[in-house]
Amino acid sequence: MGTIVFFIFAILSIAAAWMVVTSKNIVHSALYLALSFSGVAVLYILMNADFLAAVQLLIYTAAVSLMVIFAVMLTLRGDICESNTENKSWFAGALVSGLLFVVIGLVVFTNADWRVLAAPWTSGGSAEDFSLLLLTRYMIPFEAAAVLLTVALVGAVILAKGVNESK
Amino acid sequence: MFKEMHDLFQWAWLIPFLPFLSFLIIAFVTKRSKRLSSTISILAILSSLSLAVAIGLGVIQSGEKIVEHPAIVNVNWLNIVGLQIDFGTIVDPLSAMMLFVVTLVASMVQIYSLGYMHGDEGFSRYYAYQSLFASSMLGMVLATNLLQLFIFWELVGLCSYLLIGFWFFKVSAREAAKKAFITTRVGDFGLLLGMLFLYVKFGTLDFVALSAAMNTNIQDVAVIGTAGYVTVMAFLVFMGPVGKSGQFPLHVWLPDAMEGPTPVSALIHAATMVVAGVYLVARMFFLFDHADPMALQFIAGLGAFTAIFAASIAIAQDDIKRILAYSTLSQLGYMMFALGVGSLTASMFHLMTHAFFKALMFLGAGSVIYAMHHKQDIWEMGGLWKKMPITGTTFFIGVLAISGVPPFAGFWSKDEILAHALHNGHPIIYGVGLFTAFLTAFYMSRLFFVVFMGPEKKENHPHESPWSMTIPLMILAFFSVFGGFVALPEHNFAFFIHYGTFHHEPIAWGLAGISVVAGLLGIGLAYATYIKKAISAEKVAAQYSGIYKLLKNKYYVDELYLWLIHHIMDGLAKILYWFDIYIVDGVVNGLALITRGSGRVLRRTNTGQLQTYAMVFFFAVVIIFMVFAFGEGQLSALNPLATLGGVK
Amino acid sequence: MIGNFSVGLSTYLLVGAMLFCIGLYGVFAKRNIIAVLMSIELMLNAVNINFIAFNRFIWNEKIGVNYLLTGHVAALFVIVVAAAEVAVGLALIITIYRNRQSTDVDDLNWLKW
Amino acid sequence: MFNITTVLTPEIALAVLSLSLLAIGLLIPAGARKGMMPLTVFSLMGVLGYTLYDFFYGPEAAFLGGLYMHDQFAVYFKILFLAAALLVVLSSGGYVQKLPKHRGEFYSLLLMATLGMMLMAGAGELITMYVGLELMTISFYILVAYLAEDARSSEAGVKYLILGATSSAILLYGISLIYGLTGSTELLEIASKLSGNLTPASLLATVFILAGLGFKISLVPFHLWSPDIYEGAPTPVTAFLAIASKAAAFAVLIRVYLLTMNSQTFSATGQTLLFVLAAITMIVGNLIAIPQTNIKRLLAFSSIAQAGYLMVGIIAGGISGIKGVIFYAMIYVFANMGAFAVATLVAEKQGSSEIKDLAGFWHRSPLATVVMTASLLSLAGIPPLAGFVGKFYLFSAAMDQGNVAIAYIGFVMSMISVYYYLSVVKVMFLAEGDGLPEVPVHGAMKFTMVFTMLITIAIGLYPTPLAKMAIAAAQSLF
Amino acid sequence: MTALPTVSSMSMLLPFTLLAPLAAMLLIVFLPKEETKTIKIVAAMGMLVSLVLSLYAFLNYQWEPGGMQYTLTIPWIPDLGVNLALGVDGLSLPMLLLTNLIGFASIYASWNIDKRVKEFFVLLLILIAGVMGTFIARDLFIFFLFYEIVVIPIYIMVIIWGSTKRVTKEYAAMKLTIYLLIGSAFLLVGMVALYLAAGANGNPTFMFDQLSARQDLYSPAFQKVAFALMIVGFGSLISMFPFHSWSPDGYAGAPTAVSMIHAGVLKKIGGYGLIRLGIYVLPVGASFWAPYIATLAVISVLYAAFIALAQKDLKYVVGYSSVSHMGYVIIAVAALNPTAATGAVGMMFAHGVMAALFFSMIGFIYEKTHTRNIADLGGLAHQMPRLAIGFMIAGMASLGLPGTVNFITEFTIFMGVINVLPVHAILGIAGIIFTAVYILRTIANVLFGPRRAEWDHLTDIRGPELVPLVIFGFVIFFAGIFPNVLLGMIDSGVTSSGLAKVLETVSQAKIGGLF
Repeated sequence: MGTIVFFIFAILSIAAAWMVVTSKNIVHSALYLALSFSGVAVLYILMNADFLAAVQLLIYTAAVSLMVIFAVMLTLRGDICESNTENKSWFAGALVSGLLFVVIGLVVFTNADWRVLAAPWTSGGSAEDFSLLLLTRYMIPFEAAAVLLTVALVGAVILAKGVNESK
Repeated sequence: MFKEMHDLFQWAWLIPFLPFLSFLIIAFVTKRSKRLSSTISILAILSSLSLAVAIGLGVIQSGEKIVEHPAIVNVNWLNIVGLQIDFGTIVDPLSAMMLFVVTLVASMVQIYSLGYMHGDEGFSRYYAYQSLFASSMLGMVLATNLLQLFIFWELVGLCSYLLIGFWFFKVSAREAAKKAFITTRVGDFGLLLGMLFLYVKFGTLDFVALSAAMNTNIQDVAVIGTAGYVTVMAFLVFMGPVGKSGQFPLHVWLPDAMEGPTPVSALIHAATMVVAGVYLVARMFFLFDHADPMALQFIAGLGAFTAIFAASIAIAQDDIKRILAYSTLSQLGYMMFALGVGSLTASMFHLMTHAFFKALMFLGAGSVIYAMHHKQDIWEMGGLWKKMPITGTTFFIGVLAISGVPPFAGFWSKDEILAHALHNGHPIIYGVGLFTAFLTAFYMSRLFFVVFMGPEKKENHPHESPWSMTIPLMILAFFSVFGGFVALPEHNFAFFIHYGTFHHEPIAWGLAGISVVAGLLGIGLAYATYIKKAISAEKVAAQYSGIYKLLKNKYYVDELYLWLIHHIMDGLAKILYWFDIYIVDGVVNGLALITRGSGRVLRRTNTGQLQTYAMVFFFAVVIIFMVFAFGEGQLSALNPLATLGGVK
Repeated sequence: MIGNFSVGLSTYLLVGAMLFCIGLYGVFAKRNIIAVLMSIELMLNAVNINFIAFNRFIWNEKIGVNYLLTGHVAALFVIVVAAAEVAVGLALIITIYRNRQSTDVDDLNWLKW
Repeated sequence: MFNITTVLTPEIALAVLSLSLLAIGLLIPAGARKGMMPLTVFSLMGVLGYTLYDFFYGPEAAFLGGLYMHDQFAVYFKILFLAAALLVVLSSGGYVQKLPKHRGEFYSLLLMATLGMMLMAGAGELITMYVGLELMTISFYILVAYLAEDARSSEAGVKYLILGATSSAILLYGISLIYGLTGSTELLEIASKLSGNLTPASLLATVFILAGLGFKISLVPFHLWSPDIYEGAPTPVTAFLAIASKAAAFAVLIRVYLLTMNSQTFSATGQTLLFVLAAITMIVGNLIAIPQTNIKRLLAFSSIAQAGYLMVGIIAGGISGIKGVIFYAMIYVFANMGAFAVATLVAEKQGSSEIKDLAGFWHRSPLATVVMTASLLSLAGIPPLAGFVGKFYLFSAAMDQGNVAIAYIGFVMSMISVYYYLSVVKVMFLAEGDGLPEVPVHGAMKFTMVFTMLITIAIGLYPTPLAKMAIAAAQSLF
Repeated sequence: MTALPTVSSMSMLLPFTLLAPLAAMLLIVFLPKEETKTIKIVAAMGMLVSLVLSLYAFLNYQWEPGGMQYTLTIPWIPDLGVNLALGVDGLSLPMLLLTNLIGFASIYASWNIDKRVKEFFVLLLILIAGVMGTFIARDLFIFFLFYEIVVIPIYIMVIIWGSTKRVTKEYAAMKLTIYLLIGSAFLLVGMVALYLAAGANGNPTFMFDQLSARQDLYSPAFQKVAFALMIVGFGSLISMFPFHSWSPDGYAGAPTAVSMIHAGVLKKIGGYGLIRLGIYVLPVGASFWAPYIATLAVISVLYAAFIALAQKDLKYVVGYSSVSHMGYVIIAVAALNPTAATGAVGMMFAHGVMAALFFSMIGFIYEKTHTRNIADLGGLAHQMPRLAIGFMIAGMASLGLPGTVNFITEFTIFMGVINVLPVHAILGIAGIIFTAVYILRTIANVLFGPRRAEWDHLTDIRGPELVPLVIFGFVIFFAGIFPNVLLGMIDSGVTSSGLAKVLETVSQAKIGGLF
């Protein structure tokens, strides 16, 4: 059962990702991106990361994709079907990324040194533990992340607002 | 008596010092005042002359003691590890004689110059140079060691350079000065080397010490190496005199040196400086004596060759001063071969007499030139005897002296040289010498007849020179007439100046007769040709035009040298310069170009395309990983690179 | 819970690697900056898969609540950062669009050499 | 036991300061915002003073279970960042004044970036490090593109964002692999777990991390972004980017390298590889700098080369090598800051950063010319300026480890670098700047220039105090 | 160090000597730039103080104990073992004096500068102080520091006040700078290697004498490599073939004062370094490389002399001539014996004085006629007799005329060399002929010959312009006539510094020579 679910969603998210990068239509790409994110969220659930799956859905699938679509709308010119073409050197890009994939794949498969659990743990890892961890052990990055988001907020405003509207 | 004499000799340093002082005073103080400058200079040289005379008399009085033990005063000059040099004065008969000759001629020339150089723009400068020259020359004479001698040797060279180029606005003078310096430099190169080798082997350059060291160590191979070493040093040292005394093949500068003022030619290029080489060989005679006999033979041969070579050129020259210059060369050859045949005495004797009569003739020539308003071609002159009786007479005395007509000075010295040549077993040299004597008489008489006899030229308006010029002529004429008598046994020149053990030799009157005949023949031939016109000089010249041209053009030696300098030396210089700019510097610029060029090429990697950047980035990641994963062995092989140079 | 299945760590990692490389391809090949940005998001997602998979499958000697969820924490921060990046990125894209009237990566070549 | 807040005071102060600057920007009307820069400056001075005190007298501790380090190494780098930030703020007064809008936010973002750097320097754990890095980087994305109306600035921002995000993706991938291999993200634990054999996975992780950090320090071949971004960014931002961001990345690299890479058995190969990379970095950086015509771009390539020099110290390792690196990083701040202050001045007064616009600068602004010359020569390593001593430390450390070749390359390349530095000097001294405006230097800018030059000369003449600090900092790592 | 108490009480002498020009420089910095006269006077005063102090040091130096005197040692960078150690001995004192002589004269040679006067003298004083520092340093680090300090002022001075002839001044300046810096890069590697090797016993040092005392720490292989690096560094500084090509171009491009200082003293740092650092510290390496260096040196001598023959620009003639003359110094260094070493230092002094005089005279010629092309000049002795005298003195010194200091130093060199490297010596001595040729040609073509109307408007050198002529002329002849003042001093340096002992040990195998 889990295997089937895994494969369905794994293939789904990979295929969707593939469509993101191959689609000629930027809007389609954005939608496929949301799809891919959702598929990944399911994989999270498969790996007992329920909370993160929720986060993934909320932030990525919803917020990010939405923002992307907004941006697309704001910047779209000309024919939407040709809005997302490949550049001249796409083949070289394919080669390099393919090469990297081969490398990573080989490493992943040949490596016997992952510290695999004898039996997967099932307890712990609740959102409660998680939040505790964030506020104690990972307090500093957590606070920094807050600042980071502020920065992003301010920055986005500054950049997007630009100069002209201020007058 | 000796003690007092020694006290006198201690003051010998004043002889060069006084003119030097005068040089300094003129150069820094009285330059602007011509009269003051010349007065100071002449006073200085006259004082030196009187001191020299005093010392000369002292030497004669000291007699045997001074011959055996020269009076030497030394002060330390340089004292470092591996090089100890003293400066000092040596008073012995040889130097005393030279002091007298030099100061006398210098005084005469300086007095003479009062008239000759009158009105010249550089009058003070002239006297400054004269003083410096006198000082250097006298310093050289008094030198106690080879380095000191060399230093003054070079300084007289400098003065020669300055005085030849005295009229520096004349291109010919400027070139002649340069030529003189460079040519003598070639000889100095050898002298310097010889000096270094001497010091290396004997640890001293002091004449006395060197001589002693040679006498004791000459057989000791361990100390000085093989006997050939001394010979090599002898040859090297001899190179100096070859340059300085104008021996073939470095004689070329001397005729050109006539571009200087005539009194200068008289002093430097006839009487004193050019004989420095002879003097040096005489001083260093022990070296040549210890060397392989080949060395002395070589000197004799070269001297004889120069004598006849220069004499033959003199026949075909037209310039009054050039004739005298070649004559000087020829006489220097005489002195040199006299040394070569082993007669230090004869050589020095001839040096002295020659100084008198050659200075006389040069000054006479100067007087003529002065009268002729700086014309120098003998064919433009003629019949000057009547207009210039003093000059003519004194000049004639000079001619007779150089031709070896008794009882004039040249007769004694020349005869002694020839006698020694034959006596010491050099018949060929003797023959050459004799023939040269004939040639000398011929061309000197030719000069005299053409200039002073014969018809007057209308365009000339000669007149006798002022007293300042004629008095020195007369004094020198006096010495030219009577200077030879010192060789008479009762004056014992040979006792004072000799090498090795002294044994008195009577004058060989038979041989003397032969040389007198040769001289008279020469005069007679000239008389027949130029006065009686019995032989047409033009016809002879036409008949042997090849030889005439060869002689007239001085055997094309100058041309050869010019060709060598312009084509070989300058050519090489240009090639090397090319090499320097385009190869040596080219490599440097090339490297710079490669550096800049690679910068220019490499900057194209920054295409501005961010996707290219990203691709490069990830490709590099993959490559680095690959290198790590698969190339570990190879990479480690690169490790020696890390310790390149092996400093650590 | 869905638990109890036989899909191994390597499989997850492979999925991650695939997503990563697809995203990378997108970064290399797409002309539209927004698409490039999306591709980057894919890459970050792939990393998150890695983190969570490792968190799920590996063990640490120091078993305890502090060490159980490191991967999750990491993933959470990545998500946060990615979101911030997207926000700034999109704002930037708008700026560049305003300046150049284009979102084509190839046009971003004023600065070079 | 110590109070966590005392240890974190600088960070907290910075966060508070930057947020209050934001708040001030919102609350006070645009016309009345005069005191933002002085406020920033004095606050930074205070923080810097405290940090200096902290360096000498503060406790040394790793807290939160080793997640965050408060050793002298970290504090040393904090001093560096704060000094850099202070100097940038001081020198950017006039420049910011000319910005059409969002002046206060500029300082705020600068401080946030500084905060991120501090986190990086202190991080004893990869997640914290990553967050700090992103905090810094994202602030920089914004700052680089700050001239919203300038297409070049925007272009630089976009380029930086995309390449930076990609590089952090690969860095993250590497971190994830490390996590997978060791089950931890804490450096100390990673070190103990990784000390075994080299496996493909650990290698891959190492290479990925190296690439991610190499991007930040612009190590060749990960350097391609930096000239473009440096050129396009506002000049003060370029300065900060070149100085502090690089130093922060080095701080991380030193920790990571010392604790992970160096402890592995692949150190021989790894060293050779780093060696080659460092050599290439020095060569490429210096060579490409030669034909540059833009001062910022030139300084970008120069700073690439400087990264190569710094790598030499890391390769040499040991206290002496690390000492060399952090010593050099500090003097690099002042030398580069001097140069960038002048570049800022030119950008401010002439709106240009082309070298040819420096023509006749000697007449127009003698002080700036002298400062520029001194700074460039310090970068080139000409005594008696600080750069010479710095290079001496670096290369003597490398040679002590037997890496003589790198010393040859380093010294020769640094002499070649004189070529392009002098080209700038030549333009300033020789060229006639007819028609170009007078460039007076006043106030904070003048202070910055004089101060950086004095420090550069002072350290060059008497490096001992800084060297002692650097040794202490380096020792705290071991 | 056996510095006597009486001597060490004057330990502030050298710092003051060094600081006097710097103080003058600081004063000038605060003078308004219109006050050109004041600036020049201040600069001259500063150098005068320095000159007087160094003269005092020279005369007051105690030959008897010898060794380093007027020493001052302040620990400076403890973690590197660097000491601010100053001091002079018989080797460095003549160079110090030379620096001050030339420095002082160069101020006057630049008296007519009217373009950016203030900057010129500021840079010039820095330059002089830097050069001075190298000679009084007893610590390698300090030595190197001072050496590199001077490179940049020179660059700036050349590009601003230089002249463009065959090559542009920018090119010449850059070439000079980069060439020397790259040479110094190798030197730096060698220096670091030496430092590390000497610090192997855990007690790092840069002091020359201590570096030298730690012979047992340097393996022969190390010595060879390290010395090779010294050759590259110092060899390019002293313009040894084939590293010489910067020098003629550089001198041609540089303003007078820079040419004077560069050819006069800066170049000598190379020779001084080879002796002080090369031979003294790395004798084994030196003896390994000596034959090669000697060969290169002989090539320098002859090659440069020949090239000088083909030159048309006055400064190029002197530029190549200085390459040629430096060849003698290098031969002397390669000969590895005390006599030659004495000669080498003496020659550096002599050549320095000569070259400075030459360049100052050429500077005046160029200043007045605006040309240095030999073919365009001629007969200048008519209009400028005093200048002609200076030119002549320089020329005569250059060709090693006895009576000038150049002769006796050359002679000392030959004396030291001929025993060890006879063939090299003979070839080198042959160089004096060619030197004579090009020097006399130059003199003849520039000074002599017919009067040229176009130079009739020229005025002779006078007033301050005479200072270089007077100073150098005096030194050339005084030291030439009383050489023991100079060479005896150097000799005491060679023996008391331990150099002689070092040389004795390395050269023992070489005694024997040609015959």
